[in-house]
Amino acid sequence: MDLSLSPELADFQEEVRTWLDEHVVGEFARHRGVGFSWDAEAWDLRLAWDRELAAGGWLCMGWPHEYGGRDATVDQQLIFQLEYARADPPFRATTQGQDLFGPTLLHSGTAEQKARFLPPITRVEELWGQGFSEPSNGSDLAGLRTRARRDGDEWVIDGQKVWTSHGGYADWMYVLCRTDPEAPRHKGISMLVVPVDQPGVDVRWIRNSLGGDDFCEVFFNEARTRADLVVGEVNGGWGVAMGALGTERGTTLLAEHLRVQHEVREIIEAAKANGRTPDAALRQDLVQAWTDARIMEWNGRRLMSAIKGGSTTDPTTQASLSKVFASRAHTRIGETAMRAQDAASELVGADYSLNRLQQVFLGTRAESIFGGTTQVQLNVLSERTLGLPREPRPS
Amino acid sequence: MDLSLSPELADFQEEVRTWLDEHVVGEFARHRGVGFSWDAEAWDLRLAWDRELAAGGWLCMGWPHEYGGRDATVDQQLIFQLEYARADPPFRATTQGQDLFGPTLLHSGTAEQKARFLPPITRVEELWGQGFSEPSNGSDLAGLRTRARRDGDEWVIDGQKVWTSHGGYADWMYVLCRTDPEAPRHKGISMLVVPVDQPGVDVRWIRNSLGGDDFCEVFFNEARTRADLVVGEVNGGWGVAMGALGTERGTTLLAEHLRVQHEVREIIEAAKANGRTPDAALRQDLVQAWTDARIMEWNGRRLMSAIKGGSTTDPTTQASLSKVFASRAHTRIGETAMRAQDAASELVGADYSLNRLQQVFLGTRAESIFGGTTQVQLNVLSERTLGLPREPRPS
Amino acid sequence: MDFALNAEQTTLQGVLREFLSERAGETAVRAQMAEPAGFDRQLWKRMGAEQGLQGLAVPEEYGGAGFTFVELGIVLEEMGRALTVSPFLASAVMAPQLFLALGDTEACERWLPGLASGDTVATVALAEDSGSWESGEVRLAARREGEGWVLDGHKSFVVDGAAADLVLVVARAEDGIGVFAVESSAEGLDRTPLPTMDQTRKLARLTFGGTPATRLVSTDAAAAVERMLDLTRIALAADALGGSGRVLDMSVEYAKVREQFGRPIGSFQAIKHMCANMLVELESSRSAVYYALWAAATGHEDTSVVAPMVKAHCVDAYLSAAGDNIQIHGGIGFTWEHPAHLYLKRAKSSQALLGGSDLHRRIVAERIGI
Amino acid sequence: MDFALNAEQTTLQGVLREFLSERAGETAVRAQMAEPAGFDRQLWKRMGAEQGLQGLAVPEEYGGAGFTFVELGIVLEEMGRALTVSPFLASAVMAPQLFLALGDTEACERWLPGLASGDTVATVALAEDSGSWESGEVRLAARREGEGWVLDGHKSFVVDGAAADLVLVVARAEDGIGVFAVESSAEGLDRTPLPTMDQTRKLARLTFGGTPATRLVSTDAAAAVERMLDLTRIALAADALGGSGRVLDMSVEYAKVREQFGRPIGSFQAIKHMCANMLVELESSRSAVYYALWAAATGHEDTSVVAPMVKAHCVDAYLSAAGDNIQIHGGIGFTWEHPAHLYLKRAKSSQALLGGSDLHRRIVAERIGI
Repeated sequence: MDLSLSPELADFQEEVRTWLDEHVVGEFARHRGVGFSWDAEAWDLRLAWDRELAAGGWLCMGWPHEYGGRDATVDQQLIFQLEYARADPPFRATTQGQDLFGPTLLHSGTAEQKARFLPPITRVEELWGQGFSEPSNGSDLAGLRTRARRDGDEWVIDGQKVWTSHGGYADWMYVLCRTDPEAPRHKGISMLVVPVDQPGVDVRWIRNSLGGDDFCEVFFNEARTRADLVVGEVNGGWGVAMGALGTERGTTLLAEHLRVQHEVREIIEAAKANGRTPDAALRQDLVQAWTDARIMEWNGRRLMSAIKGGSTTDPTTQASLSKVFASRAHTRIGETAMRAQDAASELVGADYSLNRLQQVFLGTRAESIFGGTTQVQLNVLSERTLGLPREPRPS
Repeated sequence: MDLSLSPELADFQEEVRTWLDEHVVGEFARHRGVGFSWDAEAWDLRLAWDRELAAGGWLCMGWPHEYGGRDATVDQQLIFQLEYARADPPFRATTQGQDLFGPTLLHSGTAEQKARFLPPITRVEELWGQGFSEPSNGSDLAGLRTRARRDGDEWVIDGQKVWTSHGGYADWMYVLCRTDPEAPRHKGISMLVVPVDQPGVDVRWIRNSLGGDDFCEVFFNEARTRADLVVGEVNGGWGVAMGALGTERGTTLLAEHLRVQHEVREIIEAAKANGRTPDAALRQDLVQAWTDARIMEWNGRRLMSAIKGGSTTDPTTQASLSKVFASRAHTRIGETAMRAQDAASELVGADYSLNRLQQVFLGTRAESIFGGTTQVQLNVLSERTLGLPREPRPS
Repeated sequence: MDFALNAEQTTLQGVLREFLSERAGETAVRAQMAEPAGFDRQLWKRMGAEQGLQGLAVPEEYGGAGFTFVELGIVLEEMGRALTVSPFLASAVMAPQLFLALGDTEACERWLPGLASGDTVATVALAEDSGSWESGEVRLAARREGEGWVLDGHKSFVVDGAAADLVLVVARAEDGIGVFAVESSAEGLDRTPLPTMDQTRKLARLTFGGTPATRLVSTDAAAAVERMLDLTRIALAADALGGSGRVLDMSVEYAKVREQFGRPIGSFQAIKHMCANMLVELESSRSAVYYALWAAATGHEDTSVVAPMVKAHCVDAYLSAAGDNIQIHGGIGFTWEHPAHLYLKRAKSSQALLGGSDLHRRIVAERIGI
Repeated sequence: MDFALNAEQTTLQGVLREFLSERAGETAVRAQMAEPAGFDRQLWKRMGAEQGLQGLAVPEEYGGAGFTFVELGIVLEEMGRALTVSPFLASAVMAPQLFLALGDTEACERWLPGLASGDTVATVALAEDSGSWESGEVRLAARREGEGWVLDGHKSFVVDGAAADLVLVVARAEDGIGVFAVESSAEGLDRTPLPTMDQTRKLARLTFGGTPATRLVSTDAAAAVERMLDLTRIALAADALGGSGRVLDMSVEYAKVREQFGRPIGSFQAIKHMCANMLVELESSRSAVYYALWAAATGHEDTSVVAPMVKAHCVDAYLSAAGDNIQIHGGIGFTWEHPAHLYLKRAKSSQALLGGSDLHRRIVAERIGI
């Protein structure tokens, strides 16, 4: 148990801090903290910010140099996230490629695929969307129905995906398709890389309960992609996808969870502005919010240690329980955020524009659903980590 | 929706109030509110109080005159409970016979059985214990293993029961036994009436976590009872028992739940005595406790209306949800009770004697377990009331 | 002695549920949402003409039907269920109950018949920019001018304040708190609809600049305002009860048909228990609301304790149920097109209206002498 | 940079778990429970002689092993797991940390070696009958008499106060708060063990009548007391972490073997999710406690915020887990013979000790400037 920095890490911290000080300026400084995983607010600015980060070499830090990364250690990534959270720039826009597809490809892709797709991700030149969930299967991913069949040198894809974050901006999608309808549920699935700009792909925005656009549904109607654009083995897509949803999400979770400390500060400011801080009941909740936000940070730092291999907890378990704790705590924080604003919590701007605290109240409802519902996470924790018996299969 | 009293009921209320004023005196007045379902505190005094009530004709009020009741209406029973709660005498000792076995026998017993067993219950001359749960089956009552076989004019019983409230005081037990080991789980069970004072019955007290005696385990080793002491049909005991656990518990629940208002008042007094009422966080919890106690009363009054048939809610559902609400709320109240006492909450008397608020804190842990765990209640509510699908049977 | 609706009340409930589902279904609700002062005037007229709802609890001598607060609560429960966008809370609860509590018979004779028929839409303006609903915090000033009174200042968070024809303004006069009737056409009255997160309940900000007003006669205006607030609290609890009932129904319906892992999600204990817990809370709220309605209807001394108690308890339970409903629906429950979020927002706005639940529990604490 | 125990610390944890399960299992715990001042002197000696636990975090110059608060936390976690009945919290955390915080090197030289070896059992007496642990509330009076000091008044809720050989008494002198060392044999000192609901943590009431005492030198005794309290808060959180871990293990073990309805109860989602939620809270508490231990070990400025924060959070989580454990066990969990209630009571006494969780959150609020 030692959180102190080696001299090398302290230097690195200084480097990050200096860069952020110099670059979180102008419009970027005026949009501190804007955006979150579940919204597309200020998209163009966030995209510009991502390109600024790319120019500084701060995206995909852990990737090999050859693909545009800097072979950063886990500790360096952690420090970057901590400093990033401290500076509170706009929320990154292009996390899909950087945090989800990229690591999957690094792990399971061919050399050609890596060379083709990774550098444009690090340079924010090509954007990605995920095609996993379908209307008929949310938590039960393996029940997917979208099908792909071979036609000469190409795959032909038919079906529908949904809950594709920022799908309307994607150039490419990584799509789980059933490629062997005869195989058992988990065995006939492949992960295909599909270009979006083609007649067979139709992307439509879904308006969320905040009144904003974030998620999309994507219709594949004889959509086509090259035969070699399979990530991993044909019919081996399930394992590839589980990797994508698994241990790689350390920094993504950390970025989201560290952001919450700013929200809590903002809640406290709102309570002060409303003269509500003498209210002892609200004070208790404000402290609970601050406690929750700190625990999110500490859980996240433990996850990074687990990813390094320096912990007895396995990273998958740690990621899962961090997520359950955080989504529950964040929902509580959202309610406290509204109470801190008192009567004014009801007032919105023109065109249903919400302030950040209202966004937290509504947006957190998605966090216990997307990326695996809390119920599914609790099943996994109870069975895999605690070793409790599986539920009996229906007879 | 009309809670006002008819002139007849108002007269009855006056009668009850006068009687209680005249009889809750002396030792009884000095032991207001003593005892609860889960303890045997001040047993002799409570037994004496039960006999006082019997002499006044206030026990088993709803039973027919011929068995010692007064054919009271549901409304009269409700009024009696409300007045009883207001006067806060010691908690009745002999509820097993009055509230559980008696109503079961009234419903399912033979004329001879009723004539033999009901009057001694109303006169507090014979005490009863329940033999339902077993060490291997708690919530899953139908899994019981205690067996009874016919031997001439008698049943011979072997097995073990547990969680028999006040079993050490019982003269008789009503025992669920497997009388047809070949039949399906629910079909080979009979309810036998067994005298306790015989060599084949061994009753041992179980010390509870409050340090007191309440529950017993009962060992049957070739215990014997007469062949005709079966309540309901042979092998029909399951239905008889479900009746006992079902709608008859209206007044029992009500008596327990109304008592809570006194506890909350005591908590508020404790908080005042400790100078803790200016603490806004505790004030919130005190109000929550008061709210919970009032809702327990209102739920209970609705249950009485449901028993009368005057409600669209069926009484079984209402009883079940009243119990779930109350056990959860009462547990919360127990925690508030400790906080209201602050540091002194830790201090107990000689021989581990606990004050009433400490008893509530510890004792409420039993309320979500006994009489059907909260989990089992929620299953029943979700399946029978809401119509959600049953869980798949193990394949 | 019955702790349940009687046959007549159950019939009223059934008729209303049918009326609202036919005349004010989700499409109608959404049509009124976008407009910050919108409400369905057609529906409002039908409520009056076909159902006589606005005058249900107004005494017969003032043109109403003379039913009790219990019947009014039944209407509010059904409107909460249907998320009805209408000035019913303001014009059929707040304003008439304030008239009645003040006891100014002349004013009652003049205005209540219009409110009872639905021809006049009225509201009460109490809170100001601070958001406080305590009459002690009122700053808007009333002063005599000639024979009458004029008002100067502002009001905010006025329920249906932009749509009302008549506003009962709580103002501070030289001799203390008074209630003043201002018609919407009055000089110097400016009304701005406030866009709200819950688009089914409309709020407005009103400014008064030398606005002429009629003072309502009363021996204790502050007490009358508090009585009106208590009844409004119970009304909001009834609205919350209706909403809670609807989200449980939505959850159960969806859990029965939505399949994951080869079985309806409603067969998983996690979902079953979530629904059963919603039922436990719903029915406990129902017990509380029905008791409070009866207490209000009979003028029971308990009313002033029970009113803030049930408001806090039932809106909190509603908020929790509305959140669980989204969780049970999964992704679809997070979309704008699905009604789940509308209930979450209505629950939240009910919690904020008249002050949050902490405040309401503080009021209970004072009233029970803690 | 590692947010996890290192290999040495993990080894210590393993060794301790084995030592305590061999030397201080449930039978040993129960043997000490009935006696209000009871503790296992044999075990205490073994802790010192075999494991050197009492001096683990005492600097080497004062006869200790010079490890950090992290190692101390590991010991506390294991003792919380095992419900160890011993004056460890008082004598190996509170008293030595108060000596160190005061910085009276002469006193450290005189007393710390005895505490480090376990030969002396010490405690800190701060709260009085009011139950407050704020040094501002201290009334016990210290006055000069000749060359020395004498104390008059009382202390209560003194952890292991009846067993201690040395009591560090926080008292009010003419010039403010001071800390005074009193030996158990001192004249005019009277000690009454207080029977407690949690019988694994002993409390006592002490009265002082002209009792001679040695004043410890310090520039700011109140600040030193607060530092000692912060470290004790973290220690209690570590104890709670250990207890939470044990109740989860008990629940999981039982849920795997107990069958109802023809299947292990651990295969029901209600029980599975209850256990998984306990795991989520346990590991989140672990993150918090480990961070706090590290902050305390390194003298991080965060310590004073984190200490009351983790105390409140972790004991609340412990209480909740201990309750769930009883629920999972059903009837057997409600019996005296089963250890489940011992954990519930230890959680409750941890919550009450040093002041409840509301108070601790109030302290956090002040320290983060709310």
